[in-house]
This record gives sequence, structure tokens and C-alpha cells, in this order.
Amino acid sequence: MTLEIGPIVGLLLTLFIYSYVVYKETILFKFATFTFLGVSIGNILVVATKTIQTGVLGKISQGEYIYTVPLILGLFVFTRLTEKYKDLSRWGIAILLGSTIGLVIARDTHTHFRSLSGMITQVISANTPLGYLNGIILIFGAIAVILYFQFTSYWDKPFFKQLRNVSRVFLMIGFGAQFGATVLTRLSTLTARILFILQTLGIA
Amino acid sequence: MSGIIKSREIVLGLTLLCAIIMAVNYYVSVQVISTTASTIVSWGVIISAFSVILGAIITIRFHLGRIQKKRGDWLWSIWLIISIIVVYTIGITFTATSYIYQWIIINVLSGLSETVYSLVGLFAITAAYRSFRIRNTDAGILFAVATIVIIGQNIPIGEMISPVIPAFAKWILDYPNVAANTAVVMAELVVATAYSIRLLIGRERGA
Amino acid sequence: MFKTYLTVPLLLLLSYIIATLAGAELTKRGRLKPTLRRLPAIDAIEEAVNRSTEMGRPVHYTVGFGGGRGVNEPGLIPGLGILQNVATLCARNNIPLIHTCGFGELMPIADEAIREGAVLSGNPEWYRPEYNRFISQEVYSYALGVVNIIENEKPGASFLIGNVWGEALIITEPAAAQGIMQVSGCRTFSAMPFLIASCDYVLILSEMYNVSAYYTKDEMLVGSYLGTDTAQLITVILLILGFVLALSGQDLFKILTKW
Amino acid sequence: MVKEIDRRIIIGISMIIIAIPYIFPFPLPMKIQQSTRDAWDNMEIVPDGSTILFAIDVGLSSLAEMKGGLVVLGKYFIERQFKIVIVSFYSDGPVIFSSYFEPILNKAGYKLGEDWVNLGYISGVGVAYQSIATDIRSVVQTDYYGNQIDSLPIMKNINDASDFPIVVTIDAYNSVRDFIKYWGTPFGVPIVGFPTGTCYMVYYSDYALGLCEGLTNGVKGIAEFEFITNYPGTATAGIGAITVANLLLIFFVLLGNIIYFRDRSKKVNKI
Repeated sequence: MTLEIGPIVGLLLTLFIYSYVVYKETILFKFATFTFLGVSIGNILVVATKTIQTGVLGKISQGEYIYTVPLILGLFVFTRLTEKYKDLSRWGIAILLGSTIGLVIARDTHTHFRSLSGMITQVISANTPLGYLNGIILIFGAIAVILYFQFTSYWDKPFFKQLRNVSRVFLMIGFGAQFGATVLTRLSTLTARILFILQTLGIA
Repeated sequence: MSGIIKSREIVLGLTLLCAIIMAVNYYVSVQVISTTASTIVSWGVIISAFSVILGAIITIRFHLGRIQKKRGDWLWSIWLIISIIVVYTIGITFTATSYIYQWIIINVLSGLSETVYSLVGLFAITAAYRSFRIRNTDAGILFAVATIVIIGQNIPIGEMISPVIPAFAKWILDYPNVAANTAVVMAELVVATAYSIRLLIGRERGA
Repeated sequence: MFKTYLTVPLLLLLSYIIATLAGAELTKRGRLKPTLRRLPAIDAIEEAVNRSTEMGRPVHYTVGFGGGRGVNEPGLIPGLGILQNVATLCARNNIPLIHTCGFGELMPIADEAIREGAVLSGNPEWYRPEYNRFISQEVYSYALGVVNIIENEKPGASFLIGNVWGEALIITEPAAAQGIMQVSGCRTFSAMPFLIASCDYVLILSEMYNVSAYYTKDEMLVGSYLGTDTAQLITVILLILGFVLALSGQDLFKILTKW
Repeated sequence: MVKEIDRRIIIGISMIIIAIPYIFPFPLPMKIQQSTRDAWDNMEIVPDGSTILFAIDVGLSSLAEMKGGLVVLGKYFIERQFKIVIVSFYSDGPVIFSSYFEPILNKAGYKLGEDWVNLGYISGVGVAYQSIATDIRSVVQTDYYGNQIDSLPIMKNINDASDFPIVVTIDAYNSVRDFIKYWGTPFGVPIVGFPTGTCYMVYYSDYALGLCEGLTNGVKGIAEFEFITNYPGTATAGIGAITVANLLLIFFVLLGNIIYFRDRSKKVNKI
């Protein structure tokens, strides 16, 4: 029984959403979007509750009392909802933000170093004239694009202004490739949905 | 008491301390530091779970306010609150792995999010006709490259016409595209580092 | 103990940090006097607002949804900075501004930015709370809500600057089809091509910071950007050195790792 | 100005055209791209029966594109008898796992605790990647179903990144790049990513510069992977429609611009 209802519910909701295309914000569209928002918030809450149950309460009940500290800091996050004590929420956020920044800046420079190294390897491993040309394009393009993002005019020589035209070409090539890739993603979600409609109706 | 609560220095100091411990831990291998670092990390995981809940509560509070003042789409807000409560109750009482919860996820949540997402696909097609204009050289290069990448890499049409097209698309991806992409990441990294530093010394407007 | 293979990455990081701090400090003390580059987009923003004034239509501004990551996202801050300036321009020309919000947390912060912009223009009476509108907490219903506003209220100019992901296309498409002048910008590489394809002026990635800082004229901020520029030059020099050595068959980065 | 064709007409026509290949399928050639080949090669060199990390970092909204990838990876892992440690850094992960991936494992007779374990969702983005890389037990002590992980045989000798010969991630957010930062760069663990098309291009430079070992290009890459592993599925079936949709988009861009430039040149002539 439920097996048959499922896809039909899905199909109806799909058509409700697509009703936007036919006539803007209909009642059906609003019903579907608010249901969507409600169910997704409900789901997020279920997942987060589970994380806290197993990650904190479970550990404290096993005698690892050190975890009361993050529990309290976590509860402090909710003081954001009050006017008087909202600054307390910053304590927990400070740990989260600080550790993220610390993790990111150390790792990012190392990864950045590895990609610099990867670019040079491309030049070294070249053994044909075309390979060298490709290497030059790679290095020169990267330099041009990095210099595109100069904020102040302190180092900004007239030569850089000329270079920026070249940088834009490289940037546009990058964006063009990204455009092609993003379109693939967008269209594949669309085709999958059309397939779903066809399958539920029993055509494909 | 309220002095301690509001003290910006304590918060900044805590942020800076955590940042330094995490960064130093990456460069050295000392037992004490790595234990401290992994404790901080596990605390961070817990605190972030609470902030996820905070986000949900802020939304719920907003809609409750609308219901109270009967403003805007307040009837829809009631529906929203009802659906949150229903899903949450089912998820907690029957657990997230139960059949009924899975049914809701597969047929309602998954179906709706795929559909809403696929609207962007529809908009991409209308936008292609109505608003993607080759106004200048920049847009011209962008569309030329996009066409080559689509035909050469994303769909098998390119190789049906000539094997040169996929090879050319791959060359574009491998050299000019990688140059631009990597350089952007590097430039962004430097900007982000500066931003983090300003945040750590308390000179950036943050929320 | 210290992981020796990380010496150079560490030095690289330290050089970035020192460059930022030194740039900020020296500018504050007045030793260096850097100025920010004036990008064509700054003129474009003014032109868009002026054109809207001539047509007697409101200006629309939104900072995007950005995956719903809330107000702590770095991309949002320059977006709000530019919002404040657009509010100043609107208040000066006395035309309405519509700011659309994707999540509740943003409302008070955006409100403050608009109000401050009005004060800076010398026309604080211009401010109205209804200029700031909440749309929806879900990304695509937010985007479609913005589309409705663009199609029904027909603004003379539309800005999408801030933290933009997949919603970029939906928001810019109807405005472009109606011929509304658009200026946009974001930090997301994958949203950029759609902005370039359908907007009149685009702030490419970090250029957004440049424009935002241009308006604030905070010495310390400008100084730290001088540090950023210097740090970019360090990367460029490393690449050039590596390339020159590579031509003679040596791998600079291998040498540095062993060092 | 472009003569306004109603959005509804454009969309209606497009949907009908896209539906055609599903109703009347036609064959298309399949050429394997180098990045997909690399992804496969890197998984092939892992010995049969190894314990691997599989990260499910797609949201429900991207599932339409990535569902095929989940299925084919499941079948491939079973063929190679890999023991699978599943983790999610995105909140939809556990739900997707139990709805779409677990049935495949159950069907093949994989046993919870012996052949696979689901560590569930770990919040905190970068912090979470780091915690799993250095000490799994500091953040996870029970699996998604509440079993103590120390009681599960599969987790016996597993506690950090160096215990895994490979990481496979199916990804719609930033997972591949985060794995590079927190796993690849410090620990040298090979990373194979199955990202969406959008993310593929973002990570392509990392792949080209050797920071990650293999990548597939969205649904096209999954179709290629289905072809290599010989498990044709939804991605292969969808290629026809995707080809048509992409061509349609290019056609509309060209048409729109031709009309635009024609109208503009007419205006110029009048002046």
C-alpha cells in the first residue's frame, strides 16, 4: 500500500513546485515550499539532537565529566536569543572560530605550497616544445591572475595595468569552464526529475 | 558579573589561543599540544551541533512572531510549525532509522529538494534564451570556452564530430583553466589569511 | 618536535601574517600612504543608482543566501559594506531602497547598515523600516521571492553583492530580461560565470573587498590590504624563481622541502 | 530588446524535448576521460578486502545527480570485498545512507560491524575532518545505531587517517578540498572524489596538479565509471537526456544572441 502512495505524493509535490512556472506563487507552490522548509528543519533538528545525545550526554553518563564544559559552552550559544546575556554565546563561538582559523591557515598555506610545487613539476616533466609551451602558459597565467587582485596602488605599476587585460582572458577561460560544468549539474537534476515524472506516470 | 560576560578581551583571547594551539599543532609533534588540540576539536564539534539547533530556533521564533502578530503569511507559518513538530516527534520517538521516518525523507524531503533544485535547471534554459548576452569580449570568451567544454567534456557529441574537440577541451581545462583556478585559490588564500588576522586582533566587523 | 619538511610552508605563512600586520601598523603610523585602486565598478554602482533616480524607480539590493551559512561568512561583510554605501546614495537622491533578506539573523544587521547609510548621507529621515524585507529561510523560495519583487516592483537597478551560491542565476535572469541595470559580485567561483553572463558590471571575487574598503577609508584596513598585495608578490616571486630554476632542470620546491 | 517569448512556452518545449530520449532511447558512444580512469586505477591498486573510508557528503538536493554514483560505488565496493567505514560531514548524509546505500549492502549480505560501520554525521566542517583524521574515538564512541565502536570488529585497528589506504568521497559541497587539506596534505592518504559537475571543475586544478588522485565529472563521470566497472545504471540511462538538454541550452544561447544582435543592428541602421 505505502509503496504505491510514496511516488504519488512525490509526484504531486513536484507538480506543486512546478506550478510556479505556470503561474507564479500559487497556493500549491506555497504549500510545497513551506512543507519543504518544515520537514528540512525537522530533519536537521533530529540529526543535531542525535549528535548531542551520543556525543555529549552519552559521554558524561559514562563518567567523562570533562565534557560538561563543552555542554555548558554549547548551551551558552542559546543566550544569543536573549538581549541581556547574548554576549555569553560568543564564548562557545570563540572556540569554534579560533580553532577553525588555526586549522585553516596552517593547512591552507601547506596545500598552497603543494600546488605551487605541482605547477613547477608540470614544467620540469615537460620534454617536448609543446610541453614547455604549456608550462609557460600555466605559470604565466597564474602570475597574471594573482597580480589581478592587487587592492592598493602602492605596487601597481603601469605594466600591471596592461597585464590585467591578459589576466581577464585567463579568468574568463576559467569561468567558462566552470559555466560548462555547472550547467551539467543543473541540467542533470532537471533530467532526473523529468525521468521521475515519466516513471511515476508509467511512460518510461 | 556583567563585566565578564561582555568582556571582548576574554573572547578575543580565547579565539586567539585556540587559533595558535591549532596552528602550532600542525607544525610540531608534541604530545601535550596534540592532546589539547584534539580536545579543542572535539569540543568544537559539540558546540557546532548546538549552533545548528540555534539556527533552527531562530527560524521557528521568527515564524511564531508572525503568527502572534498575524502578519504576512502567518497561516503558512502555522503549517510550517506543525510540520516541524510532526517530523521532529516522529524522528525522536520512532528513531531516524524507522520505516515511517525514512518514508517521509524519501518521498517528501528528498522529492521536494530535488524538485526545487531542478527549478534552477529550468531557469538555466530560460536564462540561456532571455538573458545570457555576449555584451563584451569577456562574455564572448566565456561562452566560447563553455561551449567547447560542454561539447567536448560533458556530452559525447564532441567525439562524434571529431576527436580533436575533446582533446582541445582537455587542453583548455589542463592549462589555462588550471592556471586561473589555482591562482584564484592562492589569491583568495592570502586575502582570507589577512581577514583571519584582522578578526583575531579584533579589527574586523564580525557578527 | 618540529616537522622540518614544513619549514618553508611555515615561513610562507609567517610572511603573510607579518606583511598584513606590518602594512596595517605602518599605515596607521603614517609611514606608508597606500591608496586603494578605484575600480570601474564604483562608477557603475553610482551610475546604476542615478539611472534609477532618473526613472523614478526604487533600487533593489540583496546579499544572497550563500548556502544559509548565516552571518559569519566572510563574503557577507563586504556585501553589507557596499549596501551601506548604496543606502547613502539612495538617501542622497531620495529614492526608495528595497533590501531582501534570506535569513532572519540578517535582518537587524542589514537594518543597521541601511540606517547608518542614511545618517552618513545627511538625510536620516529617508530611512523606513519597510525598506528591509524578509523573504524566506529556504534558498530557492528566497530566490523566487526576490524574483517576484523584481518583476512586480520593477526596480531601476538591482544589486546582488555578497555571499551568492546557486541562487545567482534565478535572481539575475528576470532582471536581465527586463533590461534592469545590474551590478553583482561574490566570492564563489562557481556562481561567477552566471553573474558575468547576465549582469552589466561584476566584481570579480576579491574585488568586492576592494570596493567595500574603498568606501570605509579605514587606514588600518587599507594598510592590511597593502600587506595582502605584498604577500601576493611573494607568491609571484616564488613562481618566477621556480620557473627559472625549472628551465635548468632543478625543482625549487623539492629543494625547499629538503631544506 | 528581444521579442518576449513567454517563459512557459520555452520551458514546456524544453521539457518535452528532454523527455524524448527517455521514451525512445538511442545509443551514444562512451569515451572514458583521464580523470575517471585515474579514479578507477587508484581504487584498483587497493588490495581486496581493505578497510576504506567512504564519505557521503551530498545533500538531498544533489541526490538526483549523484544517486547513480552511490549505487555503482556500492556494487563496486562489494565486488572488491572492501570493508567500509562510512562517515558524513553534511547533515543529510546519514539519511541518504540508510535510504539508498544500506539496502545495497544488506542485499549483498554485508554485516554491520564486521563489513561496514556508519559513524553518522559529524558537524563542524574543518574541525570535523581534523578530528576524524587524528583520533576517531575522540569524537565518535558509538556508531549511528548506538553500538560502542570498540565492540565492532571492523574498528579494531582503525583510529586515524593513516589506517586507511584510500578515501572515497561522494561530494556536493567542499569535501574533496577539505580531505586534501586535512587528510591528503598532512597524511598523504590518496583521495578519490565523485563530485557533482560544479564541484568537479572547482577541484579540477587540484587533480591536475596532483593533489588528489582521481575525480569523476558529475553524472557524465559516473556514467563512465559505470561503464568501466560494468554496472550500467541510472547515470548511463540518463546520458541521452543530458546530451539533448545541453545541446538545447547552447542552441538557446545562440538563438537569443542572434536575435539580440539583429535587433541591435537594426536600431543602429535607423539612427
